[in-house]
Amino acid sequence: MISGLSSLITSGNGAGLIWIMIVIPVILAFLALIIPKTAYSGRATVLVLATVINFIAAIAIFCTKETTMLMPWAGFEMNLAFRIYSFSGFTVLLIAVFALLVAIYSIAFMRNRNGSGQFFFYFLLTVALANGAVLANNFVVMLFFWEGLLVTLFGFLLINQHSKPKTAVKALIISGIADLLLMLGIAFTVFQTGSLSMDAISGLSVSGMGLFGYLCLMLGALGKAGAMPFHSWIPDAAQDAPLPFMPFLPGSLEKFLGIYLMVRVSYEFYQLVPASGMSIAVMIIGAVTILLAGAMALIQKDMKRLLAYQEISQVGFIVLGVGTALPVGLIGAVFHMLNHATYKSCLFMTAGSVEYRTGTTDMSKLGGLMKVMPVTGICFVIASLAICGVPGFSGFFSKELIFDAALETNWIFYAIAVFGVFLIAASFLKMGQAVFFGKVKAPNVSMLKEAPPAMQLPVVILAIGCIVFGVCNFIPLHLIQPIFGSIIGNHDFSGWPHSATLVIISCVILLIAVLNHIYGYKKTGAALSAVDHIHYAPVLHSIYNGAEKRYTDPYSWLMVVVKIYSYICFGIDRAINWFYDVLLVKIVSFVSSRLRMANNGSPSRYMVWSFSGIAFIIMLFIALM
Amino acid sequence: MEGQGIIFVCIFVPLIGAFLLPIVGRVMPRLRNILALLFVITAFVTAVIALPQALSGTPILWQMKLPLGFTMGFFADGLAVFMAMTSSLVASIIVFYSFGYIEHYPNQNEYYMMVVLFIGSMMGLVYSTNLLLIYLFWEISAICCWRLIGFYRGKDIVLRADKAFLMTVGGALLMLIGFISVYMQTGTFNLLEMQGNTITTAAMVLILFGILSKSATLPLHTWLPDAGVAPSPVTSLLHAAVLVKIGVYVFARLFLVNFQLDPVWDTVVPVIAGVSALVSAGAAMVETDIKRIIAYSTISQLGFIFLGLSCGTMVGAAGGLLYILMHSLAKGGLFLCAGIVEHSTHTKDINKMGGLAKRLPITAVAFALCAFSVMGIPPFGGFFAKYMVIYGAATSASPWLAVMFIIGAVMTIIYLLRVFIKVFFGELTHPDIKEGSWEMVSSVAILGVLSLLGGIFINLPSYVTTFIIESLLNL
Amino acid sequence: MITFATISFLGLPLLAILLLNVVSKKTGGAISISVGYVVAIIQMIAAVVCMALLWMHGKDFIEFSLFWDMNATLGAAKLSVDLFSLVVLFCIGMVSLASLLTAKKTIGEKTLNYTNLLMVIMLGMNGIAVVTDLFSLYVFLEITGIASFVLIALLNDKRGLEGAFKYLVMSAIASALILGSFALIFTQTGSLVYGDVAKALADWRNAQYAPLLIVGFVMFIAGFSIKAGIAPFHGWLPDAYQSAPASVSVLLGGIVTKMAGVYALIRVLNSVFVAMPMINNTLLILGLISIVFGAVAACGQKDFKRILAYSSISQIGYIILGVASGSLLGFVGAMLHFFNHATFKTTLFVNSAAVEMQTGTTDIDQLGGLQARMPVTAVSSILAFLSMAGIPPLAGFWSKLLIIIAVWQSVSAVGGGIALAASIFTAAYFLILQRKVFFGPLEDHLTEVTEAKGTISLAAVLLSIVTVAFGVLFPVILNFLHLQGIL
Amino acid sequence: MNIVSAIILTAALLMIIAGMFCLVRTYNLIRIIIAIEIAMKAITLLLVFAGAVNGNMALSQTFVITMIVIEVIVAVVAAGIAISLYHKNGNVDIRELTNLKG
Repeated sequence: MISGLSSLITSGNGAGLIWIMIVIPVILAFLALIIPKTAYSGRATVLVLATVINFIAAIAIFCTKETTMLMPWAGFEMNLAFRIYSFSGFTVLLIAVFALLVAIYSIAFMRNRNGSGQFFFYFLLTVALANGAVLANNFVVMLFFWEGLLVTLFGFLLINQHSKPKTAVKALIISGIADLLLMLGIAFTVFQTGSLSMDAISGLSVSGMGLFGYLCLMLGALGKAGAMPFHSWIPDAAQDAPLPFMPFLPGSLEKFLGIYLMVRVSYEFYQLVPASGMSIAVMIIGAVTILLAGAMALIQKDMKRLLAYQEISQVGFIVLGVGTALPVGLIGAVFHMLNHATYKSCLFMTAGSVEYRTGTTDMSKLGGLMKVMPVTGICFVIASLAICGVPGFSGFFSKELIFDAALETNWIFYAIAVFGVFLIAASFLKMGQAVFFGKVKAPNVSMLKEAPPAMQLPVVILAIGCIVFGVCNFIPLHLIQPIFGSIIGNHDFSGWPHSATLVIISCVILLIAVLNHIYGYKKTGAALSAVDHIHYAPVLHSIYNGAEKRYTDPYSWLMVVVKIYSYICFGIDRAINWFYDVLLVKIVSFVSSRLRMANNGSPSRYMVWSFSGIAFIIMLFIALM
Repeated sequence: MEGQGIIFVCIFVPLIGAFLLPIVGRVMPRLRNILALLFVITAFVTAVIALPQALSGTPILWQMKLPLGFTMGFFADGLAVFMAMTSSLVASIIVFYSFGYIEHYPNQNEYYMMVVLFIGSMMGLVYSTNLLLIYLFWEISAICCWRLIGFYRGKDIVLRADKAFLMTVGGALLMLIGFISVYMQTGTFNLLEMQGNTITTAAMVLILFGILSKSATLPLHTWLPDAGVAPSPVTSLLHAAVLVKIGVYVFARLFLVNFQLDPVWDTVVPVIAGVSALVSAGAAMVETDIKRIIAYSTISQLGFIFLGLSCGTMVGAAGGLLYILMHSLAKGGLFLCAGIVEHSTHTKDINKMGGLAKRLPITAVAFALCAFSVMGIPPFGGFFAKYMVIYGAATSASPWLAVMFIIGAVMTIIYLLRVFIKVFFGELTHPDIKEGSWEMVSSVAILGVLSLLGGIFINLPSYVTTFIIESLLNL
Repeated sequence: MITFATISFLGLPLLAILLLNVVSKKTGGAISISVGYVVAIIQMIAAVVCMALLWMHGKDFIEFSLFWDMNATLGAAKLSVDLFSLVVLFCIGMVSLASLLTAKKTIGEKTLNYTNLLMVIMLGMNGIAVVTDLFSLYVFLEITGIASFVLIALLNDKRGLEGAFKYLVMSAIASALILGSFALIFTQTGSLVYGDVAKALADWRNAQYAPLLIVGFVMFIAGFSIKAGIAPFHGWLPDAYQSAPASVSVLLGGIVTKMAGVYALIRVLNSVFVAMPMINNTLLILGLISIVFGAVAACGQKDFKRILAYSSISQIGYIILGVASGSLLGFVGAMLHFFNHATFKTTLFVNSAAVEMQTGTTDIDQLGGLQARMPVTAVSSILAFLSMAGIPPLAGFWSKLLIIIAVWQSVSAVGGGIALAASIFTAAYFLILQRKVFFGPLEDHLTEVTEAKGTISLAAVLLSIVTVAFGVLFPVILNFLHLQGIL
Repeated sequence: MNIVSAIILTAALLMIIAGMFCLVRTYNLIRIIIAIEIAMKAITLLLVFAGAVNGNMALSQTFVITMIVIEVIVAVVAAGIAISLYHKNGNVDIRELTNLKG
C-alpha cells in the first residue's frame, strides 16, 4: 500500500489520490468498527494507519498541481467531480494534520473507555467526508459530503449519551438547518449560472437572487463553522461528547470546512464588495459572535464549556475578517483559522489531559496542576498566550490583520473586536490561574501524574506550532498568500504588523485585562471568581442569569417556535379531521334521520307525498314548456 | 409478442394469483405464504426484465380496440416500469416481513389475498393506457386497502377502514367525473390518443381531488394517519410502497406526460403540496402514536414528491421520481421498524417507550438509516431526491416555493429525531423484550441497507429517472 | 323452435299453474318448487335462445301471438320480443329461480301457494315484457300487482298484511293514474297499440284535446313513478320490501317493481312517447332526486332489508336517468343496469334472507362480525354492493358509466356529475351495512351462527358469479353490442 | 270542446278528487277501498268518454269491461287483507298500521 502510495505521489496522479483520501478512511472505518473491543490495539492501529495514509496522501495532494476529475454520477450535471487546487490542497493538508494529531491523542484517551470502536469509526468517516467536501468540484458532491458530516456528528454525540441524547439532537437539528440553508443557497446560486460545477462559477453579484444565494450559502458555512446563531450546541457537546471530539470537529475540522466555504463563497463565487450591506451584515454576525460568546466564556466554571465558548468567539474574529471583503481581512481570517485550530486543539487536549488524570474539568475542584502536570501546564500557557494575542505568539499576528481590516471598514467593529480580546484574556487568566496555579487541588490528588506520552505528543507539537506560527509567521503566510494571489496581489503580510498604533492598543487591552484580573483576584481571593465583579454587575447579572437558563439560546427559541407552530398545525389538522369525522357524518345522519322520520308508516302520508310529487311534475312541465 | 407476455405476467400473476391464495391457504398455510411472496417477486422480476425495452425507446404496447373510445391497453414505458419496480420491490420485502408479523392472527387467508391483489392492482394501474382501467385498478386498491385496514376487526378499526375507503372512493368518484369530462372533450378514454391535449380547469380540479385523496394530501389526508390501526406491514404497504404512490403516479402520468396544463398549476399544486407538507409536519411533532407520526411524515414527504413533479422543471420531476423510490424504501423501513417496536412493546405511544436500542439494536440501526434517508441526509438516498426537488423548485417559475420546503425539511429532521430518540434512547422502559422474528428483522435491515446503498450508488436509479424524465418531457 | 321459445314465456307459467292446481295439496308442496325451477330455467334458456335467434337472423324483434291468429284484425294482441325484453325475460327467470332457491328453506308449509302465485306473477311480468299495446300492458300490470299483494301477505302475519295493504293502496292509485292517462291518450289516438299511439301522438300539440293530453302525460309519469318507487312516490316501497317474506322480498326487490314500474315505463316511453323532451327531462330530474334521496335515506336505516329497499330507489333512479337521456347509449346503459340491478339486488336480498334465517333478525344493530361465520353470504354481499356502488371491475360500474356518459352527452354535464358523485352515498351505506353486519368483531350472541347451507348459498354464489363475470367480460359484451350495430 | 265533454270531464275530475280526498282523510280500511273504487269509476268514465271522442267505442267497451273485472279482483284482495287485519288487530283503523316505518 505504501509503495502504491509513493508511486501515486511521484506520478502526481491526483484522481487516484482523491480516491485514497475518501475511500480508504471509509474502509478502515468499518474495519475499526468490526474489530472487537478486546483487541483495542488493533483498533488503534487501524486509526493511526488510516490517518497516516491520509496525511501522506494530503501532502501529495498539496504538492500536486491543479487537477480536476470528473465522473458521471446522478445525472443532470450532478457529476462526481473533484478538483485539487491550492486552496483545497491546503485545507485538506490541514485536515490531515489535525486528524493525525487528534488520532494519536484519542488513542491514548479512549483506551479503556466505552464506545472507542464507534468513536474511531465516526472519526475516520468524518475524515473521509471532510476530504470529499473540500475536494469536491461540484456543488452536489460538496453538499453530499458536507451534509454527510451530520451523521457522524450525530454519532459522535450519541456515543456516551444513550440515556440523554439531547445534545445530539440539538447538534443535528442546528447543523441540519444550516445544511439545508446551504442546499437552498446552492440551488439559488446554480439558478443564476446554470452550472453545478464549482469552478465554473465566479464573481456573481450579491444582489437580487444572488443576495439570497449568497446569504444562504454563508449561513450554511457559518453553521458549519459554529458562528452565531448556530453555535449553541457546541458548549453542550463539549460536556457530553468524548473529549477528543472537541479538538477534532468543532475545534479544527468544522472550522476548516466552514471557513473554506465562507472564503470561497465570499471571494470566489460571489463578489462581496467591501463595506456593502451584505459585507456589513456578515461582519455584524462576526462581531456579535465575538462579543456574546466571549462574554459567556467569561463566566464559565467548567474548562470544557469555557473553551467551547472561547472557540465560538474566535470564529467571530474569522467571520469578521472574511466579512470585510478586504484582502488583509481574508488573509487574516485564513491565518487565524490555522492559528485557532492550533491553539484551540491544544487547549482542548490539555483540558482532556486534565480530565484524563483528574476525572473532572470543573474548575472549582481543580488547582495547581502545573506542579504535577508541568508539560501540560506549559503547553496550556503557551496556547493561552496565543489565543489572547500576546505579541509574538501566533494569535497575535492573525488578529492584528483582522483588526486592520475591521478598522478599515468601521471603527465600531474594531472596537468590538478589541473588547473581545479583553474578554478572552480575562477568561484565560481566570482559567489558567484557577486550574494550573495555586494550591494543588483535585478529586484524586494523590494519584495525579503527567498525562501519558501519546497524549503529550500532539499537545506539545501544537504548542510548538503556536510559537512557530507566531515567531516565524512567514512560514504559514507564505503558504497561504499564494493561494489568494489573484486577490491580494503581491502584497506580503508576514512579519511584524505594520501599524504600531494597533499593536499598542492591543497591548494596552491585554494590560487592562491583567489589571482587571488582579483586581478581581484581590477582591474575592479566588482565581475562579476573578471576574465575579463583571458577572454580578447590576445589569449584567440578570442577563447572565438568563443566558445560563438558555433564554438566549436560539435553539430554545427555535424549539418554542416549533412547538407553537406544531400545535397550530395540529389544530388545523384536527379541524380538517373534525370536518370529515364529525361534521359530515352529523350532516348526513341528520338528513337521513329526518328522512326516516318523514316516512312514518302512514299510507296517507305516502299519498300526500305522491300528490306533492304530482304537483312538482306539473311545475316542471310548466317550467319546461 | 414476447414483450407483451411480460407485462401480462407482471400484472396478472399477482392479480389472479391473489384469488388462489385463500384456497391454498386452507390446505397449506406455509405454501400460501411462499406463493404470495413468489407472486409479488414475479411482478418485480418481470418489471426488471421489461426495463431495458422500456428504456430502449420502443416501449411494449398491447391494445384491445373497443367501441366508444373505450380502447384498452397496457403500455410499459419507463415511468410505468419504474413505478412497478419500486412498488413491487418494497412490497416483496413487506410480504416477507408479514410472514413473521402476521402469523398469530386470524384471517390470514384474506390478508395475503388482499396484499397480493393490492400489488396486482398497482401493477395494472401503472401499465394502463386507459383512464377507465386506471380508475378500475384505483378502486381495486381502495377495496384492498379497506379490508386490510380493518384487518383486526375492532369496531373502531373498521370505522377507520370505512373512513379510508369513503375518502378515497369519494375522491375517485370526483376524479371519474373529471375523466368523463376529458372523455367528452376528446372522445376517448385512451391516454395515448389524447396526448398533448389541454384539459379544462374543471377537469383538472376534479382529477386533482382524486389524486390528492389517494395520495393523502391536505385537505384530504386525514384517513392516512387513522389507517395506522392496520397491521404494520399493511400501513407500510399503504403509506410507503403502493397506495399513496398511486396518486403520485397518476399525477405524473396525466399531468407530466399526457396533458398540457395551464402554467398557473405549476404554482397552485406546489402550494397545496407545500401547505400539506408543513401542516402535517407540524402535526407529526405533536402526535405521540408512533405510526401516526410516521403517517404524518408520509403526508409531509408526499408534498415534496408533488412539488418535484409539479414545479415544471426537469430536475424537479426527476427528483420527484427519485423521491418516490427513496421514500418507498425508507418509509417502508420506518413502518416495519415501528411494527417490530409495537410487536415487542405492545404499545404505540412513544412516551411509553425508551432506550429500546439496547434491546432492539438492529431495528434501531435500521430505523436510523431509514430516518436519515427520509430526512434527506447524505449518504442516504433521500438526500439526492430532496436536493433535486428543492433545486427544481428553486429554478422553477416561483423559486420562493423552495423556502417553504426547506422549512418542511427542517421539520422533518426535528420530528423524526424526536421519534427516534424517544423510542430508542433514554431510560429503558421494556427490559425484557427481544428482537422480532428473523423475517421481520432481516426485512427492516434490508430496507435500511437499501436506503443507504440507494444513496451511494445513486447513479443507477438516477440514470433511470433521468432517462425517463428526459424521454417523457422531450416527446 | 322460435315459436316454442316465444310461446313458452306466457304458456309455461300458465301450464304450471294448471299443473300445480291439479295435484293434491299434500304432494303439491313437494313438487311445486321443482316445477318452479323447471319453469324458471326454461325461461332463461328460452330467452337466451331467442337472443341467439335474433342475432342469427339479424332481426330487431320477433313478433308472435299466443292464442290468436297473428293476422287477425280485431283484438289480436300482437306480442313481440326484442333484445331488451329478452334481457328482461332472462332476468325474470333468474330472479324467480333465486326466489325459489330461497323459498325452499324459508317459506314453510305455504310452498304450494307460493309457487302458484310465483307462476302468476311470472305470467304477469312476462306479459309486461312481451305486450305491444297499452290495454294488455294494463292487464298484465294488474296481474303482477295482485299476485304481489297476495305474496307479501302470504304468511298472514301482521307486518306482511300491513305492507301488502299499503302497497295495494298505492298501487291502486298508480293504476288509476296510469289508466287515466291511457284514457286521456286514447281520446286522441283511437287505438292502443304502441305503434299507432306513437304515430297519433307525434303531432299532439295540435290535437283537439291537447291540454288533456298534457294531463295524461303527468298522470302517466306519476303513475309509473309510484309503481317504480321513484322518489317522492316511493313511500310504500320500503314497507312492502321489509314486510314481505324473505323469498318474496327477493322477487319484489329483484324484479317485480322493476317490471311493473321501470320496464313498463321504459317500454311505453320508448314506443309511445317518442321524442318528447318534456317527459324525458322531467324523468331526468325525478331520477336525480331518486338517486340522491334513496342513497341518503339508506344511510340512516336500521334494517337490512330497508337499506336494500332505499338503495333500490336510488338505483332505479339511474335506470330512469339512462332512459331519460333519450339517447341510444343511455338506453343500452339502462338496459344493462336493469340486468345488473336484478343481479346484485337479488343477491343482496338472498343475503338478507340468509341472515334472517340464520340469526332470526334483520336489525343491523343486533348483528355484527358475521363474516367469520357466514363467509359466502358476506363475500357475495360485498361483491353485490360494490357492483351497486359502481366500483369496477364489477358489472354495476359499466352500466352506470354508460348511463352517465349518455346523460352527460345528451342532456347535461351537471346531471351526470351529480349522479356519479351520489355514488359516494351508496358507498357510505354499503360501509355502514358491512360494518354492522359482516365486518367488525363477532357479537357474542352470534357465535353459534352457521352459514346458510344449500340452496340459499347456491343462489348467492351463482348470482355473484354473474355479477363478476359480467363486469370482467364487459369489454366483450361491449364489442358484441357494437358488432350488432346497437352501439 | 262541447258542453257534454266539459260536464263529463268535470264529473270525472270531481270523482277523482273525491276519491283521493277520501283516501287521504279516512282512517277506515273499508272506506279506503271504497275510495279507490270511486277513483277508478272516474277513470272508467274517462275511458268511455275517450271512446266516444275517437269513435272507437268497441275497444273502449272492451277496456272498460276488463277493467271492471280487474277492479273487482283488486277489491276482493283488498277486502281480504282488511279482514285479516281486522282479525289480527281487532279493528280496521289504518292508524294502527305503523309497524313499518323509518
